[in-house]
Amino acid sequence: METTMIYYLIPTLIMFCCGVYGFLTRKNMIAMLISLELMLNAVDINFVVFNRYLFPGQMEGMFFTLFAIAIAAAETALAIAIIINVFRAAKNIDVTDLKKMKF
Amino acid sequence: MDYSQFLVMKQEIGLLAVFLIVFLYDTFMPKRSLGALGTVSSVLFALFVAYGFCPSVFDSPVETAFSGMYATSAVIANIKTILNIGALIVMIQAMRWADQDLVRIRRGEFYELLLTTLFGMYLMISARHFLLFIIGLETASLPLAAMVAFDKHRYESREAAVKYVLTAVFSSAIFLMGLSFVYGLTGSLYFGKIATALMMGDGINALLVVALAFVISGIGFKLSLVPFHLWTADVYQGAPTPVTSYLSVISKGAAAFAFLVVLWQVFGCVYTFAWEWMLYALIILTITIGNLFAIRQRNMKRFLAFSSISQAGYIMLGVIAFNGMGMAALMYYILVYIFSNLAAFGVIGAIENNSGKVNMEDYNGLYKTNPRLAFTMMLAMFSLAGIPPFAGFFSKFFIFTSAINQGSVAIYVLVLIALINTIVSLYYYLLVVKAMFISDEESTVATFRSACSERFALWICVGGILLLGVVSCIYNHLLEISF
Amino acid sequence: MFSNILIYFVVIPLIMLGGLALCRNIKQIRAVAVVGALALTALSVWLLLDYMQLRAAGNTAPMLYTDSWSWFGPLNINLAVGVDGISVAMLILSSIILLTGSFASWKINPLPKEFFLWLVLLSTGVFGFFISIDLFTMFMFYEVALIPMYLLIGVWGSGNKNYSAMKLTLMLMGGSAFLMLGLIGIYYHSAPEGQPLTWNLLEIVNNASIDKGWQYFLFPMTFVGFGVLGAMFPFHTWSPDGHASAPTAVSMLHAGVLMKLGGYGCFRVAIYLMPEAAQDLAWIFLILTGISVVYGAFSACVQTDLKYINAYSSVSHCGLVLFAILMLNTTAMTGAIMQMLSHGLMTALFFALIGMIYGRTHTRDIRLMGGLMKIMPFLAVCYVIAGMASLGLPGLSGFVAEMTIFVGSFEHADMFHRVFTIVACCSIVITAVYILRVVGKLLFGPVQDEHHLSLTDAEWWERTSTVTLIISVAAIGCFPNFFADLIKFTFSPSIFAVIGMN
Amino acid sequence: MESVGSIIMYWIIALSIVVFSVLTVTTRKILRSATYLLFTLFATAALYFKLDYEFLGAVQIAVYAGGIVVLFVFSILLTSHPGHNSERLVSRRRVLGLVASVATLVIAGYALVSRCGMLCTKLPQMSNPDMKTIGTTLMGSGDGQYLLPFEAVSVLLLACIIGGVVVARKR
Amino acid sequence: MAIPLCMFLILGLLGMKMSHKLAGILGTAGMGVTLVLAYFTAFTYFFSGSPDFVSSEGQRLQYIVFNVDWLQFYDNLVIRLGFLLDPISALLLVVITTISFMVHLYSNGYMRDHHGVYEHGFQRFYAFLSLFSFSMLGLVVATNIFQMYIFWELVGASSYLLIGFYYVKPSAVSASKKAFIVTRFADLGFLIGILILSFYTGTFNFTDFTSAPVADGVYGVSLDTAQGIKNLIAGSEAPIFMGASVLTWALVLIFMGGMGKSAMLPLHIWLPDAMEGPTPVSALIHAATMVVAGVYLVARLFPLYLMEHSAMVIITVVGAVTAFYAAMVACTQIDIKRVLAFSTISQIAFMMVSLGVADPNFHEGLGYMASMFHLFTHAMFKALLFLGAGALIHAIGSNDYTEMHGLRKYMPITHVTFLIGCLAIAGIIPFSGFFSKDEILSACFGNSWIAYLWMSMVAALTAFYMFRLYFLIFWWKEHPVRQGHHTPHDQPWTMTLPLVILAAIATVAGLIPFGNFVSWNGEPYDLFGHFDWSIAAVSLLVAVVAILVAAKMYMKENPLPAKMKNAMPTLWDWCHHRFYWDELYMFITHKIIFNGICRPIAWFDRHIIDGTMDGFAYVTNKASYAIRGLQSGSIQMYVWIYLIGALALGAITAVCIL
Repeated sequence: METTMIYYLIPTLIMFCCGVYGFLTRKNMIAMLISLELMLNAVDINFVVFNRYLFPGQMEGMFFTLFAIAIAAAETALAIAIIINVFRAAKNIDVTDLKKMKF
Repeated sequence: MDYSQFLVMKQEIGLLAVFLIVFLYDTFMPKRSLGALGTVSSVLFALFVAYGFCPSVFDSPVETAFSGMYATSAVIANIKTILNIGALIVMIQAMRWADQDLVRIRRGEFYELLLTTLFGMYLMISARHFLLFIIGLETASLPLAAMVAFDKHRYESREAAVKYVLTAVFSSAIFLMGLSFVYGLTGSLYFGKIATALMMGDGINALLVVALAFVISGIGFKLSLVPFHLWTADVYQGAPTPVTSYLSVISKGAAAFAFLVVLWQVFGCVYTFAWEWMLYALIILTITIGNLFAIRQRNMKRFLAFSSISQAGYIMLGVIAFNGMGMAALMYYILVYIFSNLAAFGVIGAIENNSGKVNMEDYNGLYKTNPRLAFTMMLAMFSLAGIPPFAGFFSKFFIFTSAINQGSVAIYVLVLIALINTIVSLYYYLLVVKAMFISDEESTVATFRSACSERFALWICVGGILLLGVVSCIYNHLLEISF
Repeated sequence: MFSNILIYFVVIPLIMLGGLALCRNIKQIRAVAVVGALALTALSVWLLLDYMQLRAAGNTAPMLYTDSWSWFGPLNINLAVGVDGISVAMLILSSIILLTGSFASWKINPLPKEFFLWLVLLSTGVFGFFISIDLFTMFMFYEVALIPMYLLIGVWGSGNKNYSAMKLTLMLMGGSAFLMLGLIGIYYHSAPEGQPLTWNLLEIVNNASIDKGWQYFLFPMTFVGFGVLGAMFPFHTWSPDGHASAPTAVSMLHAGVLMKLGGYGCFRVAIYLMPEAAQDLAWIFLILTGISVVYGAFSACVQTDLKYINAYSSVSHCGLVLFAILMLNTTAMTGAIMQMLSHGLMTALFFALIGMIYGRTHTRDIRLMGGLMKIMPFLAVCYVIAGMASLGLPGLSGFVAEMTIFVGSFEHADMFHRVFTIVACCSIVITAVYILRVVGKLLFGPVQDEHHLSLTDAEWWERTSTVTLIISVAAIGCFPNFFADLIKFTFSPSIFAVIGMN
Repeated sequence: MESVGSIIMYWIIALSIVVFSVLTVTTRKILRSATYLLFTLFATAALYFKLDYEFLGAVQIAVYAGGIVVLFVFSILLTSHPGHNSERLVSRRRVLGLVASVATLVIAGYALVSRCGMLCTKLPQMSNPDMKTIGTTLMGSGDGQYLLPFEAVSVLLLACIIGGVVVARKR
Repeated sequence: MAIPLCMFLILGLLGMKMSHKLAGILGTAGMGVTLVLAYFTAFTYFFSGSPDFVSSEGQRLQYIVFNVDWLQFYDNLVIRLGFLLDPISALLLVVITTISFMVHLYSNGYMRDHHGVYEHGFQRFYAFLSLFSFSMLGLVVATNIFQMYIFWELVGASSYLLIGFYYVKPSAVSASKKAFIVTRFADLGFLIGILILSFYTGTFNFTDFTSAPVADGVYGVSLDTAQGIKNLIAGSEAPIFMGASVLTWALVLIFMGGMGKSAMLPLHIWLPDAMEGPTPVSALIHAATMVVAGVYLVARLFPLYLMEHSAMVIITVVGAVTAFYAAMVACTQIDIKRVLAFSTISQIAFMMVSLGVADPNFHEGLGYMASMFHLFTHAMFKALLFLGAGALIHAIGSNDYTEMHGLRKYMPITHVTFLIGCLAIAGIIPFSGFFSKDEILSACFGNSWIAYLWMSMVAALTAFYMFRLYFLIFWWKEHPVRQGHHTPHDQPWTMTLPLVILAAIATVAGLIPFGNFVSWNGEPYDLFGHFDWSIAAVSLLVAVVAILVAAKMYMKENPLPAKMKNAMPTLWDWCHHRFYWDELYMFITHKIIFNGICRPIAWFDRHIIDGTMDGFAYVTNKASYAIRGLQSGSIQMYVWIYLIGALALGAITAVCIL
């Protein structure tokens, strides 16, 4: 058996979809963030896989992933800060409570 | 290593310099001198804006740096200057708000974050490489989440921040997914190389279309195109008014231009195959749904949020035009939109700061108590609705003209739909005018004198609304430098 | 730029705006308004005389006093001005109505300053529209003229003013949405391939490069766009409500001048630029306008509000204008323009009188009034004269215009045109019915309301206003050939040669 | 033809990625969810190693697993009360989530599959990028070098720090 | 002619400031001057023998005094205002100015109460009278049909103003309205007729119209100025519309205008109501001048009508039916002015019939001449009757003859003049009516015996109802002097003088050799040479019998009339209610036009058209409300929509493109 590219892409895609699913279904905001991490991670893998399989002569995908990891870290940090801010006021981080503004 | 390449990035460096000075001033100056922080940063920034009119920047030649990762030209320099002007007005308008007791402690950060997000927008505009573009995009949006959360004592601010940050991160995930497909298809992240690869490649395919849809959705999120707009209203309503105005004009303007650059430079060769039709759908949806929602709004900020959504649809007409006129019209539209919308937000902010009222009912009879504010608001509304002789008319007319220049029958239909939508938009803009001028009820907002800074900012806006259209050289200049 | 006389039609209102902004009390405001309006009237009369002189001297250019200053150069947008007989006539009409309107709103309350500001802004748009020959500036002025209506009706109106003002504004703006598309479309087909595009009417006519397919698309756009303002069926419903709610001077200006913008535009843009489509598609619009002529008249018969009656009568009369324009021949078109003049003046007179009566009795319901002839003879006599003008009494303007239209329309020998002409003719009977109904109920008969007995007759400013209008109406009615010649030149040789008709 | 070891290695990685991802989003305990995320990230790092990107794998472990997950755990501990950490999912929401994710899977999957020629690429030969190359690429200003993003991302991080501080601090 | 206009303007504008007396004198004096001028003009025209007026063969020509362009439609289609002199216009000039002057004079007395106090609006009254005279003169001297139309309208309007003179009285207001609208409706036909005619001929000028058929030579007369109009009108390529030639349509439509003005059935209903106006007005407008405009119109275009036999038949039939109808109705009315009004209708119908039966081959167009002659005599005696009636009304204060009776002793002058009027209209030799009516009957006889019998019957009826009226007013029983009511007496000289003058004219006018002046083609016509004594004798006999019957019934108070009434209740009822024409019209206007058309249209406009426009707004609002669920406030829904949106965007585009 040859592990062609598709073998890597399918699990990645599943991972991405799991992230989507989690993001859409979890009530806990941190859980939603965790799901987001899954999605970002899946994207990273995609880049790496494409780079490795299709364009082995360069490192754009790899470096993109590198920076994406940094960006993901920054995003997470900021999001957690905001969530904690909410938690302080409401003692609760249930996302379903945050729907006062609508229509 | 050739670090002299950084010198090409005059504006970015200037902006960072301002940022650093403000940062250092905020951090190290004694507490009692911090009262002048707003003034200091505004003055500094004003100087920086003025720098944008230096010939070397204003007529900046086409230059690239870092092997084409970064580009600048007269157009880019000018759009940055346009954004600067808007940011300056926002800064001036924000002074009063930033001096409030509950915000004062964080006002330094407000200015710092504002400047860094502006830096992010610069990167978005100048980037010719998707990595840089992503970094710019994130720099432009993540700190904004913190700014949205600035009014910690207000529940709405918190809710808005959560909504903003979560959707922003989600959208960037989608965007990145799209990018990864693009990378897989073309093997590069340089705009130029992608374009070449697409041209060389076997044309259009499903993967490219899906990738394109993801990319458009990512930037469409910033532009709040329907259906990627749902965060907009809640965030605008919840955020502090200066942040809302910043979000609605500067952030949107930058995103619009970046969108144009990405679509034209990267995906230009698949215009008719792919994104033309996507944009048709998006524009119609954006304008229509934005308008439909705006009709019912009672909260002024939320109302302007939906209005700005539909305005984004009009801005997109410049993108779909896919010609130099479109670019000029888009820039001009952004410029006019900055002045009009900031005038509206300036009035809202002034009233909110004074009486805490943001609902349309509170504007009833405003003309009797605060005629000047009401008048300014009316000008803003007329300009947004595209009524001559105010600037909004010209910008709308030009953007329609540029779109029709594209020439297909479909574009006529699109423009007709957009035009019919202007009637709906006129309706709700007139609702505000009606509340202020016609409504017989006693005003709940007492007569007051707004702060110097607010008045100054409003005067600038009014001047812009009145003059930008009639003084033709501005548009002519923009058209000249557009390609 | 300031050597051209036409530019002063815009400059004077702008100066008035500035002056009004500085005014401190009602007297100054009146002074500024009246002096400005007088200046405009004088200017337009002078223009008329000069124009006649130039024509008499054998100047046969389609437009006189043409001038063009580059504005948005890269888009070929210029500030181009020029007039022909029609525009001159319209300018005179506008200035007279502005003048009389100023008099009629002598005692406007509240916020007189704002009222006059908006009024003058409106007239700026009107004057600008009539002097422009550049489609862009034309359209700009057109919209400038529309939007002050909203506030004028909304703030100073009466009755269901919010609704009416909104409806009026939205419907008119709806029309201008179509119009804008049409104009931009014309622009992109204004010159043959390879030559620079232009917004200039005259150049577009000379280029004649809009091909037929595009004309079929653009003609309805522009015609409907302007037609909405011309109260074309079925887009007329803003008119009754709008007029009923508007304050006196606004009704006057709106019915007297603004609705003329529609007819003028229909001719100047839709037909002038796209004659072939006009010829082929005229039948559609003939049906619509023919309907509006009769339909408006019938509707007017059963209204009880004075302003509604007049509004529907305006629908009918303005329908006749468009109807005649669509007949596409010299006589009918001349008649159309004369009808515009005539309708403008007499409708303004009507609305002025209604405003004055309403100001006294505080009702516009004809069932609640009666015998006003005894109470306020001056106003009543003026009303009768206006009514007579409206129902086409010879010697007053209505007759001349209608007859010219009918004779012109009858030139078409086919069944379709004939039938519609006769249908339109029927409107003169119906007009008589509703006018006499009003006159009978309102002015004659016994006094209905005892309180009315204590009311006074017209004040001097009201007399000035009405007498000016009556004199103008009678002038057209008695010396029609003067006006017909003024107008006819536009239609006679050049246009029809260019657009290949007759 | 790859070695059997490498294939087995692949299957272990792939299965753990899939399984742990699913577990991450389906488990009802939030702390467990974080733990499964950690495993997923480890598996990802392993995948990087397998694809010869050792540096990237190391960064993945250090930053993601070491930094972010710890951040998650802290914040979970900060925000959740004992015994209150399980949540019941509403079925409607679950359906919506499933629809969205399956739709994503189908559409993105179809898009990928439509390029099957590309997908069946075999693993080409590549020399591991050494640290020097990575260093120059990161700090160079030439084609395919990343000095500018590197500088830019520093601004981003600074801004995020400022933002985070502003939001998170008590006053 | 300009004088009345000036008077109108002066009186209208300055009247308020002027004393009543001055206004009256000014108006009368102005009219007097006009009268003199008109007489001079007519005299010159008829007797000077200048070649402008009379051709070498003694034929009277049409002479255009002046003609200015008023409004130009096309190069050759021009409305001109001018002054056309020919026999009939000269005749009408005389008639109008005479009557008008009499009425002006008379009104000086009439428009005051018994104490000499002027009525409210006295100046206005004179202003309107002057306006009317001006318009009427303009009408008769019109050089082209459009000028005629213009003044036609003006006449209508001034008639409207005069009928509605007592504007406080609702009945007067509605009568004036009715008059205007009915005639307006007729004018619509007139206008369309003009349009048709002018379109096919390319001209408005009467001279062009009238010379064309003559040029044809059919009737043995030819003019040099043969024009191509003929071909356009009735040439072989003459267009046909709905089975009739265009010319027929045009002429019938124009005749419709005449029907309206001359109150022919079925457009007659306004005339009886028009009696709401002051009596001098009725005399001037609704008896002598305006109502004959229709006859005048037909006479003007007579050569054209000659060419269309069917149009002539229509005229005859309409005239005959109207004459009979009006005579029947007149027998049963109790309001003296209404009786006179119906008698007017009947007499005008006589003229119409006369025109309709005129045939150049019989007595060289006797009917035409007879019609004009009758027009002239009728104007005189009918004005006399009206003015007399006015004097009675002024004296009694009521229109109703049941309040009069037996006045012969109190008002001798009025009595005698009224009697002369009655004799004239009844056609008793030697009063003027005898001659003119006899001519008409002769003409009818020449056409067909049915017409002759029919018209003779009408003539008998005429005599009957006139004398019924006369006896009821002046005889029947003694005048009941009621309490607080002063004795009726003759009126001041301003009122009696016109009566006397008119009576004199009515007596002798029949002896004028009328044919010398007026004939259809301008050639002198020997009236007495064609006088048919047998017919005259028959008609005289008929009239005398009718008078005797009337005398029998009404001379003394007796139950005969009541018996008659009871004998034929239905007929009487129908006659009394004017055959329910008014009710029919009320039904049509109110039920059908107002309730059946106007209201539905107004409703349609408000609810359907406007409703559609409002509906757009409503739908927009509803849509806005309906989609608000999108903005549910939940982040996850937002994101879900976002994702689905992005996917759909990609998927749909992919599906569409690939």
